Amino acid sequence: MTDSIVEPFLKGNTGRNTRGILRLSILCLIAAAAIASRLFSVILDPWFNFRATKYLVANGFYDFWDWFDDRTWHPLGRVTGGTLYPGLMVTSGAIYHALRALTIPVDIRNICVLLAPGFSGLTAFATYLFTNEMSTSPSAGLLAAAFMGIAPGYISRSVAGSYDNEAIAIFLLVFTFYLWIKALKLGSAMWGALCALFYGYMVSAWGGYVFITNLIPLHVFVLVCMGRFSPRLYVSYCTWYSLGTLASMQIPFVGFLPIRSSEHMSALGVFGLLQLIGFVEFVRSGVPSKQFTTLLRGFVLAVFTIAFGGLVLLTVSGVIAPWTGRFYSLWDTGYAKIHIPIIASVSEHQPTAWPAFFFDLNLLIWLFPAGVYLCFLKLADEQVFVVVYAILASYFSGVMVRLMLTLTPIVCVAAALVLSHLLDTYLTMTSPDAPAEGASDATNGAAKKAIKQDGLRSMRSPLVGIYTTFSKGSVVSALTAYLLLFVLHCTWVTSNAYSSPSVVLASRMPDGSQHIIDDYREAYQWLRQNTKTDAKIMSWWDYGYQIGGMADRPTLVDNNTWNNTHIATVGKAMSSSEEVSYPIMRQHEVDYVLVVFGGLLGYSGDDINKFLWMVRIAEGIWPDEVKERDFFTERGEYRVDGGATETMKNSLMYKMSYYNYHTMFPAGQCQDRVRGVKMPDQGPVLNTLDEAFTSENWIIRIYKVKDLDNVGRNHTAAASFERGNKKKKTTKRRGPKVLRVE
Amino acid sequence: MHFLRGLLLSLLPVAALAAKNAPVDKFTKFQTKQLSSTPLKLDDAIYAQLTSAPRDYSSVILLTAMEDRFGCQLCREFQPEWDLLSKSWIKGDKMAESRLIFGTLDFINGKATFQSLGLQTAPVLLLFQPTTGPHANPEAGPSRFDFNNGAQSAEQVHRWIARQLADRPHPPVVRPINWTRGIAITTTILASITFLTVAWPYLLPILQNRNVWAAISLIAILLFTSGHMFNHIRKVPYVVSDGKGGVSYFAGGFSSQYGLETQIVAAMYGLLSFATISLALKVPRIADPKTQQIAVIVWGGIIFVMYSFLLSVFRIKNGGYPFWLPPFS
Amino acid sequence: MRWILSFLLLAFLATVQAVSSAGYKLLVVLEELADKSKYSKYLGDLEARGFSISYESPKSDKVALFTLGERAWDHVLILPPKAKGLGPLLTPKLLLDFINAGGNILVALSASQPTPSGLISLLLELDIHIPTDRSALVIDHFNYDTLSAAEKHDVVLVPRPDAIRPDVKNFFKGDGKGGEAIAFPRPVAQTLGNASPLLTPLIRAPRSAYSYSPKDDVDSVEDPFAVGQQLSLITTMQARNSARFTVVGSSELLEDTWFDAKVKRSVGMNGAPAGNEFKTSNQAFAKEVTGWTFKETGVLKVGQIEHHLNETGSEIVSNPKIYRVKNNVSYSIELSEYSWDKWIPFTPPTGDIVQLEFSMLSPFHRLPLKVAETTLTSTIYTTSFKLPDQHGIFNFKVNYKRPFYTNVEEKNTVTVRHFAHDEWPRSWVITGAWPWIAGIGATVTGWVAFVGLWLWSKPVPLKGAKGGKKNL
Amino acid sequence: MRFSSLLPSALVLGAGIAEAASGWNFDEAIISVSAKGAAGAAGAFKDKLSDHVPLSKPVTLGQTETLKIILTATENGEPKRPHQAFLLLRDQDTGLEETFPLQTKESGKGKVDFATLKSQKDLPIQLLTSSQPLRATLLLASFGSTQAFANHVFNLDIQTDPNVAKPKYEKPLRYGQLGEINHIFKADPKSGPVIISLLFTVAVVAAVPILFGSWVLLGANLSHLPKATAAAPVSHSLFFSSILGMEGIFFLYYYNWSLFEMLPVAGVIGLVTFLSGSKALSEVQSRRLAGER
Repeated sequence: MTDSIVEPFLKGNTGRNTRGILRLSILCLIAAAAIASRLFSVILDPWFNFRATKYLVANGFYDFWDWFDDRTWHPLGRVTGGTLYPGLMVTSGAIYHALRALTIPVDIRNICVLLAPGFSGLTAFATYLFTNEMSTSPSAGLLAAAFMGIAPGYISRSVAGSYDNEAIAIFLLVFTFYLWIKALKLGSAMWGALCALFYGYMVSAWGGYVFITNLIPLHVFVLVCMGRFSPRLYVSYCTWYSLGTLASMQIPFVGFLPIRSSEHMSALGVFGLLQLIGFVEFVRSGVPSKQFTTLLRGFVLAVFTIAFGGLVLLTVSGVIAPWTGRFYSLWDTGYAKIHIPIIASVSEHQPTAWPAFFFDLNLLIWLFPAGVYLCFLKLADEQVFVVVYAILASYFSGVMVRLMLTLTPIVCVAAALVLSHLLDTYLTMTSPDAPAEGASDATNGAAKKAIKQDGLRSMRSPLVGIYTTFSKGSVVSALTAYLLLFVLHCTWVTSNAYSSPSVVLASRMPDGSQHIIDDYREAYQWLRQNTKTDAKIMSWWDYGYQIGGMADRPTLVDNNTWNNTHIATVGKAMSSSEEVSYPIMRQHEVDYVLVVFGGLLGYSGDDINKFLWMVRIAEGIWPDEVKERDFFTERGEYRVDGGATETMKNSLMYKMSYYNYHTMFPAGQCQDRVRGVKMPDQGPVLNTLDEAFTSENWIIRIYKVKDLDNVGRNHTAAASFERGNKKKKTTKRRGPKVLRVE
Repeated sequence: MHFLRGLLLSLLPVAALAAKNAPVDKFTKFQTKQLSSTPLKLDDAIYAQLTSAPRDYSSVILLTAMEDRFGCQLCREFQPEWDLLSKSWIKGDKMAESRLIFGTLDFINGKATFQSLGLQTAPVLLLFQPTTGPHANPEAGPSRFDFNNGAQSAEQVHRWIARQLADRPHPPVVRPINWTRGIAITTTILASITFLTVAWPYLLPILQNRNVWAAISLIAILLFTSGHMFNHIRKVPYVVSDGKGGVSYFAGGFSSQYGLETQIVAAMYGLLSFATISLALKVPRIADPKTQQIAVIVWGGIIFVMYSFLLSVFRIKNGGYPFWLPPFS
Repeated sequence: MRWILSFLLLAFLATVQAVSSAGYKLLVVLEELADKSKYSKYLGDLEARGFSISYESPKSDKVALFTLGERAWDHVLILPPKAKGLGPLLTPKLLLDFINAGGNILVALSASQPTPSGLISLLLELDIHIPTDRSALVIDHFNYDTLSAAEKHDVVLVPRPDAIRPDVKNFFKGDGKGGEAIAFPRPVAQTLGNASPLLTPLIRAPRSAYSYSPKDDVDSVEDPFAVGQQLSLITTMQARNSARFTVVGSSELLEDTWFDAKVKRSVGMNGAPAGNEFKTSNQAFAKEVTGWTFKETGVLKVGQIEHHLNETGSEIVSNPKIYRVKNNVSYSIELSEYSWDKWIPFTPPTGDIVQLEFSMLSPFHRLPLKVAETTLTSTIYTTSFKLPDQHGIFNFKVNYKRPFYTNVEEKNTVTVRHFAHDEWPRSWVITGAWPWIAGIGATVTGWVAFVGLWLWSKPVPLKGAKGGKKNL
Repeated sequence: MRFSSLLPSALVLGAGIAEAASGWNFDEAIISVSAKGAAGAAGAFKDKLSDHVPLSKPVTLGQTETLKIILTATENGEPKRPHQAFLLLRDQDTGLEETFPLQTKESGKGKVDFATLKSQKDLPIQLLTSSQPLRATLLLASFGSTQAFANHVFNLDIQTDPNVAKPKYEKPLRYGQLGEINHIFKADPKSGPVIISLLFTVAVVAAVPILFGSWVLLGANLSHLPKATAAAPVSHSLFFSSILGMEGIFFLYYYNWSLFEMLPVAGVIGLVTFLSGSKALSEVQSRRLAGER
């Protein structure tokens, strides 16, 4: 009976509709799951984007465009409108106004919080479309969408409240690629234009657009090398490049980079190459003659080499900007550490160890190569794309942790391909019946000949199918088990690793209960309530956005590290002695200094551990005044205890971190739990700063910068008088004496 | 600065001497000398004369010990850079607007100076600012360039000197074009081109062979995804011996690894994906049901075991990771 | 800004009774009230000028400088006590706190009564040094009073002081006729460190004077504490918060006996013959010194500060928060000076000017402020200039610090933003852009024409490239 | 104030002579300059001080030399020991003055020698850096009514050794007027000569007729216009006009429209273009399929 009921739904037209509906509902479920799995905890971060969005919503688009932010990078200020990727803010602003237009009263904050999960649903959908372009099997797309929806590698940057460019960028990345494949397949200018449009959107949203800018030309180049030039290729690429470049140049921050900087030169070069080849093809179509074509080849080669040489010449002569450091450091991996410490100092710019890969994409990581291999079966243009993408992305993600983000989509796609292929093979009711020997031989032989030589080795023999139900059952059940395990893994990772915002630390008590350490917000609240609204806060740049956002106070430097010198100035102030740093702080009108100190709690991400970066960055600007060498002992150790170097002990950062720290311990037991060393019983002495606030677990320490002494003494003298020891009568002054002059 | 005092004391008589019997400008004398040969070879006397006040010029002096018996590796490494620097500076500053004298004092000729400066190590690079004239800053003693992180390139030293001698011309360091290298490169390029043209018909099938490309790309992917770049950048050790004689294959800690470890992981990945490929592609093409059955079981088993082993390895790296598969738990 | 308010308040008080701009509560610390009579004229003058004086002995507990953490007195006058200490309520720390809280102190030293150690360490903190031997005193064999000190030469006659620098206002030259002298009976020498700009010697000893201690240098002075003009007889210190602190070398200077004593100058150093008898101008001088110390003179007040955009065709908005790069702006500040009992327009002494700095990290502009208009009680200084071509957070800063004048340090922060996207010259104005604009025009026309052809062109029989090139 | 007593002390001579007999005075004063170590060796300077005329040429004091004065002070003629016996050195540029008390020794027979040993290192820095010779005044005075003696006796010329670094002395901070600063503006960007841009403009504009000409040469024409309009009048006219309109919108956007004025209009026009265009182009295609192109 059941058959008779189900029957009509699975046949003919209705059947297609049913499948369509099923697919749609599955997709919706996947999107829902993707969104739901990102709602573990909600804390808005980074705050700057939220601030910018609020400004956009409050003052409108054009004011945002020309926004000059005088609450950061004091006293330089920041031309924010021209130095950020507006895509994120504009998107949420648009959504906000749309909802308002639909008379749905909504707070911009909620939009910002929920933007990333929402877009993750879209990403799943885009992945579905992309994968469908790759394989004929309908299940591949759904699987890929499911993977993309819950893969921790992507969740890490798109949990609710993580309001960063990546939140929308990944969707745009995948969707642009989908459109590119579409355009390439159809050779249609319209799809190419759409691709360019979304490429423009991507450019407006994330600096990672350079990945697309280089991947697509690379793909085209590989295709050309494989001798796959075709009008489709020509049309789609030229449309994409011309329109896309124009679109990208509309973003003030990008401006003329697409024609001036080396990152974009590959795209330009391939564009020129295509023109050449197009021309050659056209001529050949006109005049078919063997010699002529060879001649043309030579001509093409010549022109190509000349153009390339010209490009190089321009680069050397500086008309075309050389690689920007960030990009260059991807190739020469040692480069950043020497030349641009700022970039090297960022934690997410570190290389990736293998556990990170496994952590972020559990079993996908080993399904991934299989999927890529599968692409070699029928090496059509789009499969070539997958291969190129896979290799490039795995390289990048190996070099930089944050680029794991660009790897995740292709991994999901590849894994889905192979998995769907497996399921299609093992999940069919029909089994082939055991063949008779001779026949099989004959067929095999015939098949062997039929298959041409350059096919994959695994494809030599003809497809037969799976005979026994047992093997089907075993394989399928095993796969299901793995998939379930994968789901468990994703949930666990998401709930444990990626849902703990940076400002709130969770620690386990001895009894296993979770203990929330909320020092950051405590300190920012203190700043908000106890300092005047224009009090300038000096801290290392990692905390700039948070101070600007949560405490709403002007900062000297922040996470947008556009001005190396200014950061180096802060680094110098932190790493020099009080006598040097006090004038710097006065000059920059600093009112409070904020340091992060993990010594009491064993919180390893504190400023003393980051200190060497400050020193290096400062040394890059003032090699004579700050020397990294001086912070290492004779035996080359970086010590903070009694054996620390004098420079270290006199540096402002050291003093601020350990000021009064010894008072927390009984004599002789003062120790630093991060560095795991015993501290001297006599703490450092601060003359130019007053301790203003220290958070519950001593993670945040805030100091107030003293004013000049009212009666004109230097701070050392004033402080010692405050401590109650009288000044010595100046007996016989030594050296040549000095007369008082007016 | 004690060595400065020593210097001054050791110089006073010479200074007086120089002051008396040097009506002709010291600088022009040295300048003409160094135009012919730079850097100047110094001995105690010339050194003293060169560095005696009043100076209306600045001088950079390398105190070195080139003889083998001193075994000063650094000196020998730095010497060519030093010569290059001084030559290109002098060549670039014919008019001597920077008024800079380059000198080299070898320990053989300059024992007294070394003692008076109380120098134990070589090389030492001293820069003497002028005591008179437009750029005079008398109270600053000779500033000293530290070699504490290895031999320096001519450019680095040039940068240092340029910092010291502000608002004076700094002729850049020009390295002579390395002809031999260029020739070598061109020859290799030509050779490779000819080789290609000759071997093209044989290479072409290899280039067009999918299996080769597939293999290459898979290897690349496995390398990268098993954290090879991390090893490359962080220069991690290949294996580390645990306390008791043996070697520990897996580094404890989430963000640290050994060379061998990554290779093991890569092998596991490779095996897993190979098994998957076989399941997906090979097995359905096996005509004989029995062999197919066995193949399915074998490959499926391999995947299962390998995966569980992978999980267990991961549990080593990341304590508190709850999931595992039998048999490795 | 808050102290301006308080000034306004005090100005109001001033209208009630002619008194110092910094309040009228004066504490006089002296050992026993009997001594009061010695200073009756001096104190009388003070009372006449509207100070409400309360006399306390350092021992008494009513001498406390702070009550409930608030400053209890506006001014303190410390006359030399007989005891060696000033007691627990006048420790150097408290006195310093009093100065930091804005109170003014006048200390009178005396060679006959040893200076208490508390005071000495306070002076040391301020980098003022006095002889280690408490009984040391200044004598001068060339400028002594032949009537009272014919033998001991320990009454030094000093003319009215000149300005310490030509560009510094001199509040102590009396009517300026000259020819008067101030008698310093047995003064205690002070020397000043060279570093602090807050210290100023109000009056210095003559070239030939020197400080000797009667105990040690009996027959000949070997190593005097200080000599000549390096030793100052009256020293002033004006703190950064404009609190004033004055050390008068000789307390007897303030006594009635010396207010109307007759003196006769000895033969001067340059052989100037001994003058004839005349009256000391101690009383007038004491008034000037005390008046300055207690902020009756040399007090500056900032009235209204105003800056606005100075472009043609822009409506004037006062004190905007933000300007644009290269805007023309004008700035004006209103200054008044307090002189004894009223606010008068402030004009800097000849050779001195008020300057405006426009600074970020370092001054980009430092411009002289010119007098725009003068009201009854104030002068309005103004200037207008073009903002630098550097965006950032800038300060209009008037930092007028001069000896004997209270500090004026006014900082008004404004933001200077970059050019907005629509504030640049339009492209057709830029001649270099014409070819590109023309290029756009050409492309557009070409495109339109091409569309027309594409739609409506009839193919011509010859084998044209066009058909081949554009098949859909 | 510094100069106040500079000028009168020129009169000292007269006064000095006047008071020479009575009051404080000195006789047989010997001033000598000798290098350290080689005392009284060659180059040592020796002279006799007069009580009313200063030495004609300044006494020079070298880096390592010491100055020595020996004299006998007299009160009203007979030797006596005064209470104040100072040597004043005045920097004539700044009027700064430093005083050196003379050490007095009691020697036998009631006569008193004064001696002072002075080398450059007891001089304050400000005096060392003086440009003119220092003006030395001798003071002899004591209690009582006896007339004191003060007279300009010689000038002291300080010679610093070029080999040894001059002592550095930076003026301490004193409040006062500061130098004026005027910001120097960056030069505005300039476009090249007008002629060249005009030239290129003309060249670019000239490209259009050339293009048209070449088209015409290749046989471009509009002779299908009637046919097309007959086939699909509305779509053709709409399509073409909408394209024109789009260009017009672009121009307005370039001229003075804002993005939000431009977008909706462009959207509408774009829609029209799309719809009519699909019609019109399919008509064109039909013609081509009909072999008419």
